[in-house]
Amino acid sequence: MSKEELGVYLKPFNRTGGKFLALIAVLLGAMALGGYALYIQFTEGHYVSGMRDVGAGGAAWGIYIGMLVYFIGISYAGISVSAAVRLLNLEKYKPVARMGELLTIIALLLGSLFILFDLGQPIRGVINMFQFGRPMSPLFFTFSVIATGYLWSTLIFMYISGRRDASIMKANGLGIKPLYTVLSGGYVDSHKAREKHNKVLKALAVAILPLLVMAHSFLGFVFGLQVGRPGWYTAIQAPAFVTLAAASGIGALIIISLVIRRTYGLQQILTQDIFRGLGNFMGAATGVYIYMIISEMYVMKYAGPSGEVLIADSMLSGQLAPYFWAEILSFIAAFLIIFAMFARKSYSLLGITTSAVLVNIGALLARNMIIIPSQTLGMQLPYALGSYFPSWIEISVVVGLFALGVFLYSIFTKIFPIIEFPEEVRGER
Amino acid sequence: MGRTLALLTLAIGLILMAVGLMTVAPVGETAGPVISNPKIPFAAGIWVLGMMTSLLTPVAYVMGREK
Amino acid sequence: MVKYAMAIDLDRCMGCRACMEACKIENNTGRNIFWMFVFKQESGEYPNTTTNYMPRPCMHCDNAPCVKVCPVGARFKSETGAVLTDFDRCVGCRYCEVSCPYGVNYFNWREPADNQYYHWGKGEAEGKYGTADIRTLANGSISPYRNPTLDEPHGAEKRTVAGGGHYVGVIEKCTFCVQRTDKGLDPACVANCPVSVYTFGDLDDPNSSISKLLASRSSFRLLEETNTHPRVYYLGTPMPLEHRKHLENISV
Amino acid sequence: MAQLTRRSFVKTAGAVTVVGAASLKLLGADDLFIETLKPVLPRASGKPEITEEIVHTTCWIGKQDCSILAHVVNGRVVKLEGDPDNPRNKGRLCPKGQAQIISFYDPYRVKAPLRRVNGKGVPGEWVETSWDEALTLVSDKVKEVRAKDKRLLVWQKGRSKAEPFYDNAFVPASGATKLHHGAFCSDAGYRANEYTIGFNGVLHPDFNHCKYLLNWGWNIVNAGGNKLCWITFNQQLLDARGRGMKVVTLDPWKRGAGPHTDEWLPNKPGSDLAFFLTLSNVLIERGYVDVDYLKKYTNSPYLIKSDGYLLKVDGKEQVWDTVSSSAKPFDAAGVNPALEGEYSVGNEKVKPAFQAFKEHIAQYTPEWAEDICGLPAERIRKVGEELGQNAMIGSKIVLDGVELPYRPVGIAAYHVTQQELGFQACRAAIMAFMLLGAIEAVGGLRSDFGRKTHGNFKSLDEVQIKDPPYNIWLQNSKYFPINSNNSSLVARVSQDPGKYGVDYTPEVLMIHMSNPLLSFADQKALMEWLGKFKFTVVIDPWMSETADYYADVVLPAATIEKYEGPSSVNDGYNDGSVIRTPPMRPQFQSRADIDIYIDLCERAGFLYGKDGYIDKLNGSLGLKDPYKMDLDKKPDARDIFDRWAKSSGIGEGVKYFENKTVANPKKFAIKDLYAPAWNPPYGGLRHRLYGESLKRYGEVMKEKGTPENFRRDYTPFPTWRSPTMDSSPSEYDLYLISHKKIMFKQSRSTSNPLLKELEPNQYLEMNPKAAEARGINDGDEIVVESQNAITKETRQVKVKVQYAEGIRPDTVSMSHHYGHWVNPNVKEVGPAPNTLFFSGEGYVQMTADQSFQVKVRVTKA
Repeated sequence: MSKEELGVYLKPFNRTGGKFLALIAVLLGAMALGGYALYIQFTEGHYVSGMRDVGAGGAAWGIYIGMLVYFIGISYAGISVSAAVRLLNLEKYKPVARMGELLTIIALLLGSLFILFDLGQPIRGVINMFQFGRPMSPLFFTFSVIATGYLWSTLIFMYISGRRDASIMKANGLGIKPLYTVLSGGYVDSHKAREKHNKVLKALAVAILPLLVMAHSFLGFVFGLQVGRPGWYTAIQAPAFVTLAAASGIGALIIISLVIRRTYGLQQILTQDIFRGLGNFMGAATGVYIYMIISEMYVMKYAGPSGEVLIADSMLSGQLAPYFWAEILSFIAAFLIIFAMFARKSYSLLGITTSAVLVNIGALLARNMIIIPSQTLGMQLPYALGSYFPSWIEISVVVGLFALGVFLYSIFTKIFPIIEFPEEVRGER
Repeated sequence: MGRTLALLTLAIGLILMAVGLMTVAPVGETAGPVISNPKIPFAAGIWVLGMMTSLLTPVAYVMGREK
Repeated sequence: MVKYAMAIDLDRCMGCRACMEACKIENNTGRNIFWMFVFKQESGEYPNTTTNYMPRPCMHCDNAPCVKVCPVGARFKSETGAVLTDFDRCVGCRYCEVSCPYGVNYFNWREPADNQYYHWGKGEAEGKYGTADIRTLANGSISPYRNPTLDEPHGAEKRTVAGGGHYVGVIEKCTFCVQRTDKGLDPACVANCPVSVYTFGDLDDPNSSISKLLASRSSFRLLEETNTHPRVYYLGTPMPLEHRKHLENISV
Repeated sequence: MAQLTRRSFVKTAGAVTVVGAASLKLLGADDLFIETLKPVLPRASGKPEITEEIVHTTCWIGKQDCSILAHVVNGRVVKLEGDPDNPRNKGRLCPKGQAQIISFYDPYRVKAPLRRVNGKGVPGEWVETSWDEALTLVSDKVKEVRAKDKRLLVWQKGRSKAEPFYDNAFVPASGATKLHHGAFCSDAGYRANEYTIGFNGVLHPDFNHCKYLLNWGWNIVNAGGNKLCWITFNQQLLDARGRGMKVVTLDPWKRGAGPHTDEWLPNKPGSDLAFFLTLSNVLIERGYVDVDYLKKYTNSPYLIKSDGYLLKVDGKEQVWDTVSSSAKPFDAAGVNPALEGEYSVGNEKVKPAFQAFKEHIAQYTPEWAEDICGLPAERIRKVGEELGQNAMIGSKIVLDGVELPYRPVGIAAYHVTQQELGFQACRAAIMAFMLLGAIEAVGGLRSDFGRKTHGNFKSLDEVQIKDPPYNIWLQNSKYFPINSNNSSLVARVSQDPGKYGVDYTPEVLMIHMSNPLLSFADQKALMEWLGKFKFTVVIDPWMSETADYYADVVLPAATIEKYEGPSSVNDGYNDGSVIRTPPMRPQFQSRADIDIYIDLCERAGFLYGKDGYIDKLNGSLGLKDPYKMDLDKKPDARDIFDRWAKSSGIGEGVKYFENKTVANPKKFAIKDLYAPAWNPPYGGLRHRLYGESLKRYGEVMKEKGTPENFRRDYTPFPTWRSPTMDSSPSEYDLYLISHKKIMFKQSRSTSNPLLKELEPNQYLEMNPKAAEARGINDGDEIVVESQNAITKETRQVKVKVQYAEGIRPDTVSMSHHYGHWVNPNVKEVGPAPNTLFFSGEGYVQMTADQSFQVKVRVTKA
């Protein structure tokens, strides 16, 4: 199968212009900044961060945990799309499947790194987690189910679905040959092999879907089970986490695929129809999440114990009002844009992207609004009220890890086809 | 051949998971002295290893010599 | 089986905070770390105001959220019922700190020697007002009043849990002075309280002072609705918990 | 980074082996092997070899010397715990007692004798000198000035604990003029108690039997009594309340008394005299008068002539005998003296002192006092009523077979005397309790622990006011016949010595453990005064602010690690003595104060021989013959205490105190405990309801031309006038008072980082409504300006506001533990209120004490 037939699918490979190198340079710079901040944090301890003891007017879980929850949230996109493609035979979304899987892997990787950098004793943390792990702690499941189970299964999913493309690439002598021999692993393209793969992937998707739901709800349970923290202890945490994960996950996928579509000119493959579907799903999920926020806030404000009322007041009209209203308004705006387009049956890419961006901004704020105020204001004993703001160290570590994610993503697009080769593209020699 | 290899990996995986879960520190009433130690060290590690092995079954199945 | 518990008589407390200092010296805790903390609150409006004081040790709960959430079992309930932290196993995830309704956990945000009251290790003020070698003052132990006997491991499992052992990146909290109760002494706060606010003892022994006290006077526990079953009982007039106005607040 | 990598290397290496270990486990390796592979943090390897020891000593940071068991491990003090044998602290310690442990290891201590190399009035630059050089420098100056004129040598007393060694031996031996440390104490209260009932102390209740306590201020909860520092009264208060004692607190700010008072009377600052006078008015009006006590043990029946002087027949005061209806000497047998009515003896119209008091007090009705005190009239009347009822006048009680008057009403009024009208306010308070017959009665008013009367009862009655020139603290002067020699006043006088008839200026100043700049009122005047001295030596473990600005030589004293004492364990009911013994050798190059003084006296030439330091010491310590020190052999501190112990009946000598605590412990017998049971009762004194000598002094001062505001308060009965501060312009609409905190004692506790952490910042405590009326929010930085009603001088500080609901809207308060600048722990946390207070006319009492009250205005910064 000649290069011309592959043609459009190989566009990412031959567009390694100056702009790409500039991007890589910027990303490396940001990662260096993050690395330097991490070096200081390791040598001088977390004192350099803005975190302080709960009760002494600070928050012990800061922006690192907020970003951890956000990243594990957006990892929702990968599996849900691939599962949709495999299980529901929605071939329409096949082109974005691999992008989703890659997003999941990188997001989970970043999430695990955020936990690691938040630990006071990171090296001991890794060892003791394996050695003395206790299932009674919700963190155990965050660690074993998400960081290993979910990440590992997505890797396998991607490996199996990528074997065929690797063999085609090898056959055509493109890119890095030894990499593809490993990745194809003796794959011989034939109808029977393709059937076998599809069957296996369908089975794996069925296995992974519960993992998906379990992972995000366990993350919710990390907070939802804590009777000690007003504002956390609600049954809605787990479902809310899954919903926001869906909304922000798909939103992130939309953003990434649109960026790839524009930079690599893959307009014919990534048709507007795909984005319409994703957009609708995201809009629906956002709508449900708005409903959940309202119900939680209503319950807190109406009859919550003093800690919760304090948080609700601070969020609605107090010190945290700007963050909370920015969050809720961006969700509502995103939902309205999608709903308007849905009602008028005319979708614009610009509309979908803006609402995807708004959802993610809202998600970033929402995660922190759940975690931090409950520690600084949600005291059940009469401590003085506290405040928390990330120090430059924390912000540069976050920026550094963001850059790492984008860096891995862009490198991957250079070494492996980002869009699965369709059936018609034959793999035989 | 692929089928047997897959079933073998799945079996090993599930056994490891079972061993891990049985020897990990128990979930239980915290009133008495909570036995916070696993019966054997690295029980959690074994549980994770088990989960990863069982997730390898599809690869084993696919990698098995196509008939 | 010993079942340690503590009773605090709020009608006797004068907010002198001697218990906080006794605890701090006994366990060599650093700046802004108060294993024992005393709330001093004023409520009401002029001229009918009320002033309340309330000591707050760790509650050593029987259904402890911190024991449940610790991912590595560093926080555990010892045989005497005291909830202790194993400094060798804690990974510093601070989940216990955020899960505790009473806010009794303190994290070593930085090297404990840097968080002490003077930088003895760095020879602070070595040349000021006459020269002297501050670094080897008290043969280099930081703080110089650190009691080396606190390093002995505790209990059957030989775990390092006593005060004095502070490490960067590890959580710490009141241990009911496990190193003292092991020797049959009262915790430092109980032994030192100038006006005997505290009663400490074994609830399993019916004629211990605490069993008799709790049998004779009505007591309450903090945040009972969280179902943590604390081991610390309060007697006398309770402090209004919602109020946030500190008489003298300790800045971080 | 290196340290971390070494640790991480240990762990990663550990990790690899550990994973391997798990598999080993499966292959049956035993647990111990796995145990050794567990990643363990680096810690002292092996079991540290431990030597433990308990040293008996006494607390040094407070003023009541609680007994301490110092836990010493490997030669290092690691914990201080209370010693159960001392009745004052009963095995417990206050926060200061615990936190003073850091003083052993405080790098900011003066580590070696220092000599100043720069000018004064600015932070000092120092050169380290040897002890020999420093002592020679100081002793030469002392020798030189003693040769010229002993009056030029001044010794400023601080919290130096061992009076037999310093006040009663060094001062007489050196001939120095001693200045009192009346920083927060209440010298005026001492003078009022001595003058009125002959006890050297200040008012506190008999806790064991008191049922109703009128508590002034929050000292009862937060600051202890005259001879006590903190713990003792709190323990006794709680036991008393346990027995049902009711507490009524009189204080503009509710502060710490909060949960320990049943009623709170927020009175206006400076109005205490009016309140106490009104109490007497109510008691007399309701007939709550112990006639029997007044007749027998006070000068109430003494007859007063129309000119206000007592009727005397050949030197003996007369009373009107109702049996023979004629004037008789007060101590004639079988006389039943009249308390009321008017009589004439010869052509003299006379009336008993009580009658004059009744007429004098009639004007002070609760309605009159309502707006002066800022309290509703019926609440004041209710207190008077309750006092009268609870006093159970006439009731008796038998304790240990001794029948005693039973008046279970007490008063705690320690610092009430630190205001312009303090002396008279304290007298008025005592007089109210004299009406109830509660003086030294069971459950009643008590003043001193010493269980004996004081010579000042007589000497304060016979002050010979002389003409100038006077000494620097105006002793027996026409300005202050009753005088407490306080440094603030000395500073004020030094600004214009001529005006006060002082004809010399002292040259050498020795400051022992005191920080006048921060502790006394009127910092500005103190700075000028300290600047005038040619040579100043400070003996202190820390560089105090006073030393930093004005010391020529600083000699480092040890803190707790020295021999010092003897101090008493008297808690009002028990007695005995203790000594401070060193748990460690003096830190850095510091030395025990006693050793410093011995060396100084030796080099200055007044250690040996007659009237030398050793001679005076033999007397002040009461050493009996076989143990008296011979006058020409240089003693050492431990040896002196050994002699003292043996001559006060402790066979083992000082060794006793090194492994036990209290020597000669005894519980006061009931007949010694209560003055009515003495023989003669009350030591034979007639308590002075009528202060004739005060009137006499007033008139002598008038003849000698003393300005009116020095003498207008010298009246036989306490007479109300509005304090001078009230005449400040109306825009100064707030009263500023200062308050103490439990955690701090004086400068040496304020710079203690453990204590400073508990109360890090200075605040102006202000009522929220008063603040909002001035547009001020909680936590705002504001400017506080005080104004001197007489000199019109104004002073300003910047401070943060803290809302306090429990304070009068017209009153604000600042704690006086701030404003230091030497120790880094205390820099920039807020000003000292003493910079706002004034000394001198209008702000000093008739007893040369000081007042911590001034009118201020508050504006946003």
